[in-house]
Amino acid sequence: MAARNVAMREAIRRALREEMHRDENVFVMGEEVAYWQGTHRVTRGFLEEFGERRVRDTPISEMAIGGVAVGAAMAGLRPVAEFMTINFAFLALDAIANHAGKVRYFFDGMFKAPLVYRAASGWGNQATASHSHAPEPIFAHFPGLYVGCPSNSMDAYGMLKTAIRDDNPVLFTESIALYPKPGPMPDEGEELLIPIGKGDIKREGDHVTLVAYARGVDWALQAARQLSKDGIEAEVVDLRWLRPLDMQLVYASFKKTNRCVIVEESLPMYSFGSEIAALLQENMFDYMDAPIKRVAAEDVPLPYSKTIELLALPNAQKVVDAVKEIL
Amino acid sequence: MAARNVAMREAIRRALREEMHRDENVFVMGEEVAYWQGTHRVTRGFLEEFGERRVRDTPISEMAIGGVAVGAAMAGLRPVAEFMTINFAFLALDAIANHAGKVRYFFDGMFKAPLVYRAASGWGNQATASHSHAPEPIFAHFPGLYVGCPSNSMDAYGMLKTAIRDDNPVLFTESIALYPKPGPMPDEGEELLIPIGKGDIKREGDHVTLVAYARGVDWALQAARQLSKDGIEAEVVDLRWLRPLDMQLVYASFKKTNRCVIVEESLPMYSFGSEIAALLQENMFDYMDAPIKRVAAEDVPLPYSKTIELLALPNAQKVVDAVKEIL
Amino acid sequence: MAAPTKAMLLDWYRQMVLIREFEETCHRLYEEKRITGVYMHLYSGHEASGVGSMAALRPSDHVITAYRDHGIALILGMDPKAVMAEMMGKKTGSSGGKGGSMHLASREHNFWGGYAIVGGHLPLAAGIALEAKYNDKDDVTMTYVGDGATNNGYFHESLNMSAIWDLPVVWIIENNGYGMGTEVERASGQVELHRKAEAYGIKSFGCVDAQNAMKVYEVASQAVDYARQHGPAVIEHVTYRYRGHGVSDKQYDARDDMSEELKKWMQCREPIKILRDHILSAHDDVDEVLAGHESEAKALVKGAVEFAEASELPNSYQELMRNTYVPSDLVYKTESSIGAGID
Amino acid sequence: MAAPTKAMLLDWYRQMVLIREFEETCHRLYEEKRITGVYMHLYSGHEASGVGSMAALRPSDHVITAYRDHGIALILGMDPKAVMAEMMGKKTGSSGGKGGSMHLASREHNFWGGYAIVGGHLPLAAGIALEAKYNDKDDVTMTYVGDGATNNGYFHESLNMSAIWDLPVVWIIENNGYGMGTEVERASGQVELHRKAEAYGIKSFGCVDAQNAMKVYEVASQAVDYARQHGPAVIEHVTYRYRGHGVSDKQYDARDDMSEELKKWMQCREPIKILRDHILSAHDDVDEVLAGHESEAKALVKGAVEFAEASELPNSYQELMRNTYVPSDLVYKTESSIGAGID
Ligand SMILES: Cc1ncc(C[n+]2csc(CCOP(=O)(O)OP(=O)(O)O)c2C)c(N)n1
Ligand SMILES: Cc1ncc(C[n+]2csc(CCOP(=O)(O)OP(=O)(O)O)c2C)c(N)n1
Ligand SMILES: [Mg+2]
Ligand SMILES: [Mg+2]
Repeated sequence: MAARNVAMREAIRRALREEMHRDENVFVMGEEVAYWQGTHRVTRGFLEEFGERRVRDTPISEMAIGGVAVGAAMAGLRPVAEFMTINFAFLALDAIANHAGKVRYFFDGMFKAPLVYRAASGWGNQATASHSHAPEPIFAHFPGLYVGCPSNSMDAYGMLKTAIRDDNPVLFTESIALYPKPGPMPDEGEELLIPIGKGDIKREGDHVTLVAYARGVDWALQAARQLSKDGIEAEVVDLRWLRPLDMQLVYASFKKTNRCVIVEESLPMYSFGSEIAALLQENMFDYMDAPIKRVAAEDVPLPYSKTIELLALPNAQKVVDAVKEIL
Repeated sequence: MAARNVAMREAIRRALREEMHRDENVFVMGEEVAYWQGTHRVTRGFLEEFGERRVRDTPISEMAIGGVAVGAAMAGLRPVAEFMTINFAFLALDAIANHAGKVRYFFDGMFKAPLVYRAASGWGNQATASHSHAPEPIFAHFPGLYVGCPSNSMDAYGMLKTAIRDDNPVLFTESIALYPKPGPMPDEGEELLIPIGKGDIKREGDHVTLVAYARGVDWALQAARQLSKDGIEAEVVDLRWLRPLDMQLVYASFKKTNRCVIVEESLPMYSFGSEIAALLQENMFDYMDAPIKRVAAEDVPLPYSKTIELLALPNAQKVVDAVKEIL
Repeated sequence: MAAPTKAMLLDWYRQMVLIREFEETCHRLYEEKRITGVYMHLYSGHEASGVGSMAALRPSDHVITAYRDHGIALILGMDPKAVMAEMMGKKTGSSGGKGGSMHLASREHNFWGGYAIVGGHLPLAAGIALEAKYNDKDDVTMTYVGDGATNNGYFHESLNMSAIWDLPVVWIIENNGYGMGTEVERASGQVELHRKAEAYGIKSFGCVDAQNAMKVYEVASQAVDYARQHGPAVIEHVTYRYRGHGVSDKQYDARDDMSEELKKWMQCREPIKILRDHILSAHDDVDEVLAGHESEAKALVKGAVEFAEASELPNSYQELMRNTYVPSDLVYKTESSIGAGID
Repeated sequence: MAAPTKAMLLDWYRQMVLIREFEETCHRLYEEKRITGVYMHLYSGHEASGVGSMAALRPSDHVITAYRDHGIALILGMDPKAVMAEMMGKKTGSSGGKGGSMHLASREHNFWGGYAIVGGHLPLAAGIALEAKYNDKDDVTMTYVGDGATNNGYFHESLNMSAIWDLPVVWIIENNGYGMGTEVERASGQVELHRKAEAYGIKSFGCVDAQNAMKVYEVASQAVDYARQHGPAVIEHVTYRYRGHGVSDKQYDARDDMSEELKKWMQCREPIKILRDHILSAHDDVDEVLAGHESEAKALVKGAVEFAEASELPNSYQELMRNTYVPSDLVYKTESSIGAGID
């Protein structure tokens, strides 16, 4: 696979485009996805290429976006429904968790809902409290859904393609901060499908395991480079999917390192770090040489002012500090 | 305090009634709270006693119930807004987490939102998948809110009174299964205020700590009685509040027992058990003699059929089994 | 639209007596604790609303509703055995015992289900209609929604979406006067519910006496034609629930004012009697058929109860977990995977 | 309602030029990266909508809006210094730098804030009005809501709630033709937005040319009177946004059709010019006052920028965490408490 500098936003666009060409039933809906070319420019050019039938602007109606996708999917289409940002998906929690994730179960398998919800997630742009969430773990609480959260272009590409092809409903979040990040991609014509629920080792190391997803992976990798200068080699596990969780990968790494720091962009309580730490101590107790640490956002609604917003965010230094506490 | 057999539903009613008598600004709103006398009969008699002004039926409009309470509270009232069941509060996640919990922060303290959301929570009555949640941890993820979940009449009484008097927004969930459960109460005329964020030891023991809340406390206590027959004395910590968490109480108990099982009614992932286990291993590493175990519902939407619904639910036996695994 | 033929009318009668027998039996079984649970909402009193309106559909059209779904299921031709087994949570139930009273459905009959969250099925209806539109089919999605549900955000967003996308949905507001214990007047600023269509620029077919199957059929036929050709339509069905909100609701007979009201509806606007009287006045030689339908209904429901009671309950962990997810080769699982369901 | 006096008209002019100067300055500062962030939505073009309608209020009335809130704040009398400091996230900002452009508010002026979630402030408006009703005050809650927001569930549920509870709210739909990039016609089944009132049985005061402050004032006065005495009212304000959806939106000048449209609005329906022409034609001896307001606006905004830029940024952990919660004696905290905030 040829390395090219493709921004994650472009990688997602390519995955979507290819899947729309592959399968006539795949279509895109959401606020400003068509004429405005997508708030985050992911669907740029789609309206022109695929037309109004398959690239559908919606009103500011998140409950309906969530639920229309379910009905359309049950009836045979494969909607890719975009929430402009995941904050607005709070309004669709019922449609997502209680309908998309349950129509199959209600009727014991009579229907399926092969759909993807895409949503831009994360914070750091002075978007203020109501617009600054990375709540993937909240949605991943609910069985019936899968939740994918890529950390780079290649993964975003391969994961989204799989998500669209799979017959289960998938919530697919895209870190806003990662949209412009360049990364390698398969050549045009080459295809990549990354299985749902498969994590990935982003860096090998023997001294400590850093478990992360999405934007957290960047902080973990930065921290790993910094730690390496002090002779500490961190292994970075990118779980990629919050549901299902590829714990085998984490356990294997932990058996080697016996130490772990979990990195996430989300709020700290009842979150990603909570679950991973709980699983590790439960299943890897005999391998634990130190407490497992968590680096997450501060437990606060996010402010506007850049200075204090930065204080609230996780970063590589916080990861380094956490690692040093347990070495 | 005189012991009397008062059902938790009556205890909650008494707390609400007393607070409404104490403060003219306290009022009740929600679906069927007035003429129908409350779906769970908590507000029985209120319409007659307090009239339509202070006991307000609403349409089936959860977003508005969530948000009207915020505005009314900001303007000086003290709403107690009822969600008929917490499942319907999914529709109000934005109003609850993004508005009630943030209006103070947005404006750096200019406003406050002294309100209580009450919601019946839990499962076990063949209510089926969309009506079978105990998602308190999901709501407690968000800073700006407090979350209280009583396990018995006395606590429900004292906690709700505090929740109403406090100037912060509180989500107060009431386990449906506990509504009829009788328990002691303060005498009429005596008052009890249980501080927000204060847990309680429900049973003392030296061998293992059982951490629970709400309905989980009953399973923990039943398990403790069963274990006691085998000479195993479990300490039962009822956290009572999911935000803030009274971890001092848990740590103190754990220092003594060095073993812990966490019991909850909720789904297992990204949940209560995750957070408590993560905190324990992080802060009590040196005291851990065994992995911390979690007992929660199975990771599945809940079915209608009673037989399999029971398989999905936690129970005392599952707690006993978990304890025996780590002793 | 042609007037309903004799054969149609007789078949409506068959459907209506079957529903009534089924619902009253459910009520009795619940009282006897042979059906358990907390939620079961009966269609007694509503029969003409469903029967008359679905008579305007063709088999390829779609139907979706809320939790008051037994009648809809039976009208569409679902086997009373499978429906009754579902009430009892049996393996042989139409949803394998997973859904119960509120979640009946049948793929074969294009019945997309009963749903329990008020308003939650409305965007699903729009989505189902979107598939038809997307694939250039002219099938209509008939959607039932309660008066109380019209005050929910789902209603607003779904109807608006259907309007701007010209989706072939017939939105039937079943106005039975109450959302649980709340009268329409106390819940909705607009009490003429069909006029809510105005907020979406949707064509309204007004308000129909839905105790009269003939009237229901007439208006529904127009609305279905319209939806097939142009886009969404709204109809308000004025009806009444005979058994209160649900089986665990004891208020309907506890509250005197409601009892009086109920008596009036049963005496003056009983849908089965209205249909029967119409048949008798318009057609000859029907007594035997009518009687036949009545006894057939009894036999069918009796057989359904026997079948259901003789059926097995699901009781394995595998049965509990099954169908949380669609089994898929695209999902990677190991022993240590968490949150992946079981196949 | 009496016609606006000369003094009123001149004061409106003062308000409108101040807003315009403030907004265009914000735009420039953003381009120069002296204001940062992603969200800032300007009121340029909308001035007469806010000025004319709030002129119908008395000080004890309430105001609430969405994120397009700078103009509302200035009309209500908030200090441009504190508002500009908020844009820059400074400690001296009206929300201490926590809220930014989208979250202005002033308790002193009964301005309950700008809110960022579309429709999220609408039930808050109903709640504020409920307090007035509850305590037998006849204060009105003036609520601004965009055309795009009328398609959201919050709109539906909030307006209905205001109707059944007879809440004194004036719902002003500021129809500027777009919700971000979506024209009203592509987002709403009902394009005459005031007619949405029909779905709630709410009195509509129709559609107003909101580039004309005099017309706005006239209708708003009637609606405010009505709301004070009877309950909710709806008005549709037809207006236009000069600076696109928000500062990070470059489409408004990138899209030719929008540019043409914009030019037409600016040439033919410029609210400041319409007011100015009206004043000049109706009153004598005004040139000096008008010129004075213009130069005063410039000076005020310049002073505000200087003040804001000279102010300090919050930068401590304590400042970050403060006001997550109200400090309270009823909350039990120890060193080990988790999720309790800091006081
Ligand atoms: C979102 C939501 N809120 C509340 C409920 C509880 N609930 C179930 S049915 C119902 C009344 C619905 O009334 P209506 O829409 O008129 O339908 P009907 O029962 O009369 O057929 C309520 C409040 C629910 N299931 N979902
Ligand atoms: C619930 C929600 N969905 C989407 C958004 C993103 N968004 C912000 S403003 C806006 C357009 C709103 O348009 P309108 O109501 O007409 O107000 P205007 O900006 O024209 O004043 C959108 C879609 C949001 N903030 N909240
Ligand atoms: Mg009804
Ligand atoms: Mg607009």
